[in-house]
Amino acid sequence: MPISVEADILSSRADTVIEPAVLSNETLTKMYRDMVLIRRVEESLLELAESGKIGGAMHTAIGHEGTAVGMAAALQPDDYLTCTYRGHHHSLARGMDPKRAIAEVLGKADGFAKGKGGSMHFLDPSLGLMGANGIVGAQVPHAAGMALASKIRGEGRIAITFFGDGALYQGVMHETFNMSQRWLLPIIFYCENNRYSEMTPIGRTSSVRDIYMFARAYGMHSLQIDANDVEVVYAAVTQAAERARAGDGPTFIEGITYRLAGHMAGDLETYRSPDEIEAQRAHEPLVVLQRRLLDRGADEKTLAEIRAEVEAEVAEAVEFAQNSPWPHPAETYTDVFAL
Amino acid sequence: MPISVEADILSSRADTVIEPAVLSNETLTKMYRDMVLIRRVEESLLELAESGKIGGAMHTAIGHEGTAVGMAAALQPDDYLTCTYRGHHHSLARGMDPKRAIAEVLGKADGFAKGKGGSMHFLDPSLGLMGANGIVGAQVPHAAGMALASKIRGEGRIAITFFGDGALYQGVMHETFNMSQRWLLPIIFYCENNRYSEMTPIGRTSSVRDIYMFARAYGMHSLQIDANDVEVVYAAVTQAAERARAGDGPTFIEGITYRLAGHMAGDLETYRSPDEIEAQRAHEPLVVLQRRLLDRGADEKTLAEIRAEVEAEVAEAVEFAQNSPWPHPAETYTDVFAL
Amino acid sequence: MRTTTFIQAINEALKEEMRRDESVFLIGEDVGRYGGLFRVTRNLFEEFGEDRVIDTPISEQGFMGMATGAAIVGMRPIVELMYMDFFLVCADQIFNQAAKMHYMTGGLVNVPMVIRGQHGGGKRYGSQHSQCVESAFAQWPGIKVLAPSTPYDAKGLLVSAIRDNNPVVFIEHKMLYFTRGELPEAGEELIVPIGKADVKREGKDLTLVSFSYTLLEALEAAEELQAEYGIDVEVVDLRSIVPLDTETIYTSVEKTGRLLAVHESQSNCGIGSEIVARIYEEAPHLLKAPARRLGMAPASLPVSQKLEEELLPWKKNIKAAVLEMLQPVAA
Amino acid sequence: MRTTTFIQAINEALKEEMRRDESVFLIGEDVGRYGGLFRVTRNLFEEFGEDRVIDTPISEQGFMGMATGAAIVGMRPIVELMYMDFFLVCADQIFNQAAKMHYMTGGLVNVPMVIRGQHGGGKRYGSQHSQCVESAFAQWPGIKVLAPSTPYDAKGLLVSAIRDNNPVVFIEHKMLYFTRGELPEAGEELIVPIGKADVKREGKDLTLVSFSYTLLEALEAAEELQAEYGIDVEVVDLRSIVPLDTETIYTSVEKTGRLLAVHESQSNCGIGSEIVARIYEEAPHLLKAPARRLGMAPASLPVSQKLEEELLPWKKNIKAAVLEMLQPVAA
Ligand SMILES: Cc1ncc(C[n+]2csc(CCOP(=O)(O)OP(=O)(O)O)c2C)c(N)n1
Ligand SMILES: Cc1ncc(C[n+]2csc(CCOP(=O)(O)OP(=O)(O)O)c2C)c(N)n1
Ligand SMILES: [Mg+2]
Ligand SMILES: [Mg+2]
Repeated sequence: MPISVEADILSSRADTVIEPAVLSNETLTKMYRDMVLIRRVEESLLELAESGKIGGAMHTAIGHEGTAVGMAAALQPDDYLTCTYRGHHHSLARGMDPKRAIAEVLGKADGFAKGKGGSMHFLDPSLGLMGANGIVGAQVPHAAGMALASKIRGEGRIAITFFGDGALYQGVMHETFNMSQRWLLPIIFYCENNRYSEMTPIGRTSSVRDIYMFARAYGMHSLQIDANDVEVVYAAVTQAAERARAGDGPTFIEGITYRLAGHMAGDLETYRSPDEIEAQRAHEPLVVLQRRLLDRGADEKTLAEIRAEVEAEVAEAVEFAQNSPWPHPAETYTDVFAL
Repeated sequence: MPISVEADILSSRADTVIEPAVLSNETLTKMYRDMVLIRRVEESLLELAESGKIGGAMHTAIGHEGTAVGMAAALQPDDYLTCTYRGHHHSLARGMDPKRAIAEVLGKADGFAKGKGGSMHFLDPSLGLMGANGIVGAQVPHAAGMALASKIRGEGRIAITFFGDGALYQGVMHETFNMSQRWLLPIIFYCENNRYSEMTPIGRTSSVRDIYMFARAYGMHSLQIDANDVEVVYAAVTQAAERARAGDGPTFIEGITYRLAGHMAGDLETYRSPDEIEAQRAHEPLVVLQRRLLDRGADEKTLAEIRAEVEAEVAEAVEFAQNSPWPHPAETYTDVFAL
Repeated sequence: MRTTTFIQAINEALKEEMRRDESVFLIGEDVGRYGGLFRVTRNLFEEFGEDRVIDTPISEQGFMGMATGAAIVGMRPIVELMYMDFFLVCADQIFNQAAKMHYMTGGLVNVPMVIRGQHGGGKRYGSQHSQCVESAFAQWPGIKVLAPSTPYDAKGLLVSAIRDNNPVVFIEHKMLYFTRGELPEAGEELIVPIGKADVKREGKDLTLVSFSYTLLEALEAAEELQAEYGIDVEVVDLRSIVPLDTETIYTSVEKTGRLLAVHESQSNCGIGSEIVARIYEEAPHLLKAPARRLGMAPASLPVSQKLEEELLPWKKNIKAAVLEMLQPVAA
Repeated sequence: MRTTTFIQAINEALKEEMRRDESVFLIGEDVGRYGGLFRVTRNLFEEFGEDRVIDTPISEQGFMGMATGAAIVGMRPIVELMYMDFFLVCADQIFNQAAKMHYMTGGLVNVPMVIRGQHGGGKRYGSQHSQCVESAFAQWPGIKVLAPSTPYDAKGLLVSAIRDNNPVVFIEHKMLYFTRGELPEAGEELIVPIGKADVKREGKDLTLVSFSYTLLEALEAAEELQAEYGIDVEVVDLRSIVPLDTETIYTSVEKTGRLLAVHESQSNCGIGSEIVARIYEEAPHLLKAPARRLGMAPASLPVSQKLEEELLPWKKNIKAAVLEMLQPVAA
């Protein structure tokens, strides 16, 4: 059964259809927990930002949880990953400790980067998380370089890189697509199409209607999927990863989703109507998965327990992060050069 | 009658076919003269370079004459044009005085830019020649900006920009294609596909087989033509210019040609065989046009007279340029800021 | 006179110049319908329409190049970079193209354009969104560099920048946006000339040269130094980094005998070092003690509030630098 | 010892390090089959194959970013920029990415990579192909900057650069390529440490600090000044611009009392200004006369031979600057 195309802007070209995986209830329940955790961390961060405890630009991935959790399940834990400033979800899905994540956003000493990187620069090399980036598009060639390294060393590892719908028109993307395809690098280009580039709907500045078709210009294998369905994401990334590991080169995945929160903390969202957002809530990833689980016989009580458990875990993480000390001022001057 | 596809890498997709214009013998004879003039200027410059009188990087357009002359005839004299370091031919075709052109390459005071720009930076704003560029791809957004200016001011002028087959993978190209198509700017993107990017055959680094198909990714009208045939170039540019003036937006033209001389003066050309070059001489633009003229009843004597006339004109220009004084040293410090 | 915010002053300059001259247009990300991420261009789209207030995709190289092209044929584009840090993705179009064009063509071509946007630290945006760029721009011939610190100077200099026939980078500091200051009525012409520094506080013990937000920190530091140590600092606001008004600097140093240049861009090869080198080249006899500069220590701004405060060459660090230079006076 | 060209020295360093360490690879335009536009990488493709000597399309941003990514996961890429001027099309990847990565991640990530290529004037390549870049690179924390002037230093420093765990820019001057100098036998390990200057000529009247091709001009100028005016100039070859070996500079100035820094990159906010500012900050007492710098006047190199000669801060201009500083001595 092909997927039911719920996302309202999925094109209906036959060649975009991908069979969703049908995962066990156990796996789906674990995925549900991970997605709820991401959602709760993001919500907590928004609260902290509102109370003035977080400066700078903080972008949450509320609405993108299916992407991160589907991807994490489909890849090996040491596969390389790079992503954007909107990258909390990938890190949490791959196993980053929420304590250290929140501490980092608050600029505290227990942050994974001692408070130097913050919200826009999530990473943990021990989990294959090789860096989030504040510059649109910049992380994309990094992942291609990791894929190149893997190919040169014959490691069998692959790379995945996430970027937004707005990133397509940063020149470096195009340079990287060409080289990656020409050299058949083991890489997955994953576009999280959430319909907005900051305050601009993507159609206003793009001459390409279906983003995934763009990658076809390079002869790249390319899919468009409903990224609100974690089983679809899982299936697509699994297929792409198999191709990459088999030496067949890159895959481009356009995952249609929706950003339910503002572009960043403090965004007043004057550029879209509350109705538009409300309509999207009906098929956002958590709703879709919860419905699926219930349809397949899971009971609401178990899910409620999970939510409560996560609630407590995240509350504890927030507390931990708030109590974490400031980094020592001397840290300001370290790490400029590696030894 | 569709064109006879002489160039050996023209793809045979039906949608690339363009009817060549059939021009009067008078027009063609004038074109022949212009093409011979370009050829002679380039050859003279190569001789001057060999004798050590020209430093830096000097790129000739030997083999590209059909492109320049076909374009010049198809456009209005005030249409904007930008091009690359390989840009002598466009300027001469649009009417630049060979005297001032050669003086510029020699760094002399009578050069059009007082010897400051040299071979890589040919221009003459009074002829719509708005600048050649030493940085691959950089001139392309300039032309789009001129097209934008024309659109904002409602001038009816269009812009054309020339670039090589190697330039496609400079990110700025892609950024410019998208914006130009999205805004339906009156611009012609003209790719002079001479099969080489410096010492690298284009297929070695590109994942796109037919360059013109690439522009289709943006929904752009796009053609592939035999650019060794001046009547084909004329027809294609005419069609593109009509579309641009009618408000239909950009056209991408891939003109297949061949660089008969080295990438630049001093190139030892170890990367290709003399046989390869020899084979291309059979259908280089001057040969094609000469054959056409004779077929259509022109007499060889007239053509020989033209060649002799041009020979004398170029010899005189070389003499003029050599005798031109050096610019005054004080010129070094002027023109940093405009008043 | 009335008081307005820094943002308002810039918005007015844009609006009035666009009314005055049809060749002026705006281009950048979210500058149109949304009115700019920092709301600097608000209401302009409504008044001037989509041909003159152009929303772009995230293609800085492309639209910087298009602005250059439009300028070459006589338009006066104003490009907003959402964060000045992004000049790095379009650096070739700025430095190798727009800035060199007039020279390279022997004067045949002018490039009258303005590149504007906000930069700087203090808001915890981290390494990639807080870089101060004035010293990087100052290295390249052919581009003027402006960095006002008050709404008055902002409006007056932006008008001059728009009317200038060269590429001009106009730098706004994110900490300045909601500061307020006096401004003549809207519509009254206000022009501040490019290349003229302004003495923002008179003093006799030391000449402190600065600009942009750091200048406000310097003024506060000066007040505290006066109150706490009786040190009387003269504060010169450069306003223009290129061209540099050395005359005003030297006139001040003639009086004080001491020179300290302060800025938020990197110390290494920064405009502070340049000012020090310049005075030793042109007027070393004016100095009673070694001239000094205070810029950013070699690190890129971290997100953590504590580390950011430590690194920024602001009030605390400025006071320390002045005290170090005036130990004999202060002691 | 034997003598080789500068090109040969670099080629050997690349070859020997690639043999020693499998993680080293080359990437750039025409570096592979053709052996590099300036033939610096010749024969490496034949020995190491297409996985380790990679020909790219004209996509500097892309391959600079890929090199950064490969370095993050432990490779040691060496990126050739065909002309250093092209760093402008990939500036974000260099300065906002490679250079900041270690700091921004609190040290979790290293970026061991080398960016190398030729730059500079003297061959009439004009404004866009002759820019000296060392001062532009020096402004950004997190990247080391090397610019040797002899085959010996070139080989030894390149080996150090490849083994360094940071991004290092290794600058070759196009006028140096066919110069010759002594070199230990191929295969003999030669390491020149990063961050150590070298006194290339001893003298007592003035310390002239320079590097790269300008250093050779300075040495000639010194000989002529000696012969013509009896002025004895000490010439210090910085070799590393970042980190800067101020100790060697100050030791020399302690002897001579005079300092002149000379380089071909722009004078404004250049490394010369930095050296002047540094000595007034750290060791002003060593100076008997104002320290000076000589860089490129504000213009971009024109093509015309006569104008290029006028602008380059080479022998003629160096001699004039020294004479100006030593008027009392010379008179
Ligand atoms: C080179 C560059 N230009 C502009 C920005 C500012 N900016 C940050 S996010 C963003 C929008 C990106 O939209 P998209 O790629 O769709 O990702 P999303 O934020 O929706 O996840 C912009 C313009 C930037 N960070 N880098
Ligand atoms: C950004 C940039 N990278 C590299 C170069 C060096 N370069 C000059 S010409 C050239 C090859 C261009 O090939 P193509 O676009 O096919 O044009 P052609 O020379 O064949 O006319 C290269 C790599 C450059 N000038 N600018
Ligand atoms: Mg988006
Ligand atoms: Mg070519």
